Amino acid sequence: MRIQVKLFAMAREEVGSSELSLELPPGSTAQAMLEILCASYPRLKPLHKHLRIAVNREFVKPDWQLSEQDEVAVIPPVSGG
Amino acid sequence: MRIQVKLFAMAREEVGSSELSLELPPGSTAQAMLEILCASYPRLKPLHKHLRIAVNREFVKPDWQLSEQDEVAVIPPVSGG
Amino acid sequence: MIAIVPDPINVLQVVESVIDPAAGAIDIFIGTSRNISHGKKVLYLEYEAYLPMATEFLDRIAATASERWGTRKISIVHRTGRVGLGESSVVVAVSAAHRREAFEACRYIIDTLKEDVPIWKKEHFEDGEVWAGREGSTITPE
Amino acid sequence: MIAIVPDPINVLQVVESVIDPAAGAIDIFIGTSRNISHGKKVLYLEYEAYLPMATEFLDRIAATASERWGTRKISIVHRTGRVGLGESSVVVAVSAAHRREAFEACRYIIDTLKEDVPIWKKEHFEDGEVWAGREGSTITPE
Repeated sequence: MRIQVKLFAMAREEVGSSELSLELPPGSTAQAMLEILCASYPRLKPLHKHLRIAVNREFVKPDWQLSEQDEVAVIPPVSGG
Repeated sequence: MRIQVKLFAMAREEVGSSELSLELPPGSTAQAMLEILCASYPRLKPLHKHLRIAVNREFVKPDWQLSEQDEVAVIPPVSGG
Repeated sequence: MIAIVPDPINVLQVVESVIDPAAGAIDIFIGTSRNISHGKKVLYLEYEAYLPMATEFLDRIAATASERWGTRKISIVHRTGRVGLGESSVVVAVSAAHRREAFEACRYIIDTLKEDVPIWKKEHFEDGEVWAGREGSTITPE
Repeated sequence: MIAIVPDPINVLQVVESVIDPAAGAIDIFIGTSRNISHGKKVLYLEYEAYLPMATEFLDRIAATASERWGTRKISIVHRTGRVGLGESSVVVAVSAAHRREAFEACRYIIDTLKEDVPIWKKEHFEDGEVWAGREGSTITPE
């Protein structure tokens, strides 16, 4: 399945894009997506353990299963305020 | 000795004046002044135990000795803010 | 800016008075007049102050807060005279490097002000008037 | 008023948006940009937000605070884009019947915002730029 992934802040800068498309095996989890993403963009690796995943604008646990129509976003440590 | 006493809020209204002059025995305490004041103005009596005395813009204890040049004020329960 | 004033308080001016290049946080407390008190409709409030003593106390409260929390700037402005519904009776503003200090110092200032500073509030109702805190009437938590 | 905006925040407008006839207390928190961070001179800040998620989160934080403390009105405005020194990055305003609720709800909102809402701050220095909270740099307490 093909997933659109939004990227923000330091994750966006390390990847060089605010959105990308990933080809994943059907039923892939949020964690699997993140591992494939970090393998494709090695500059993300130092950030890996600090990244959270949001699906449809909610944080999800690593074992959350993604679907093609999901709005998926990579959330680095936030610093608003 | 003669003491000028400032009155505020409910104390001022019960006495009907914002300042008055009291003749007291030399060396009188704040407590003695308050007792004489309440005896002269019976409408103050229900307030008596709620009144604090300030001398030269500081709260004083009941046994504080007054002097003629002091700035003496009767302070009912405050409610600023 | 520490002041007791007979005119409406300019909230923006009070906020601007604590802006500081080293401050990352500002906390502001505004006391406003409520339309209902003790279950009765309030028409307006009236504040009276023992001006020199109240001003000295506000100075001292600000100095204590500044020392205890290491704040940057503190302003306290309290109004006297007639205060209409929805108008501000007091504005406290505190700037500090970080938010914890700003919040705690601001809370300390308004709590201490309500406890000790010689300022009095009279509530005017349709059927009479009452000094807040007067014996026999409830002291309002505000 | 819950908003994430690219333009300077009108603090007075945010304060006025929470005025309520039944409120006796308003607490306001303003986050401002400091001129020094990690011992270095800051030139300006830049904020980025995941807009729809951040807005939904702010709505939810306000609803939780309103329910938990029984507040009257809540406004949260956060800025995005370039924010100059001394300018406000965020303004939180809470009105309530009494001051305890206003203070506690306001503190809860800014604490939760900094913890969970997808907004990011980049500090621009003379010799470079750094995302606050980025691995290897200290997460600033503000």
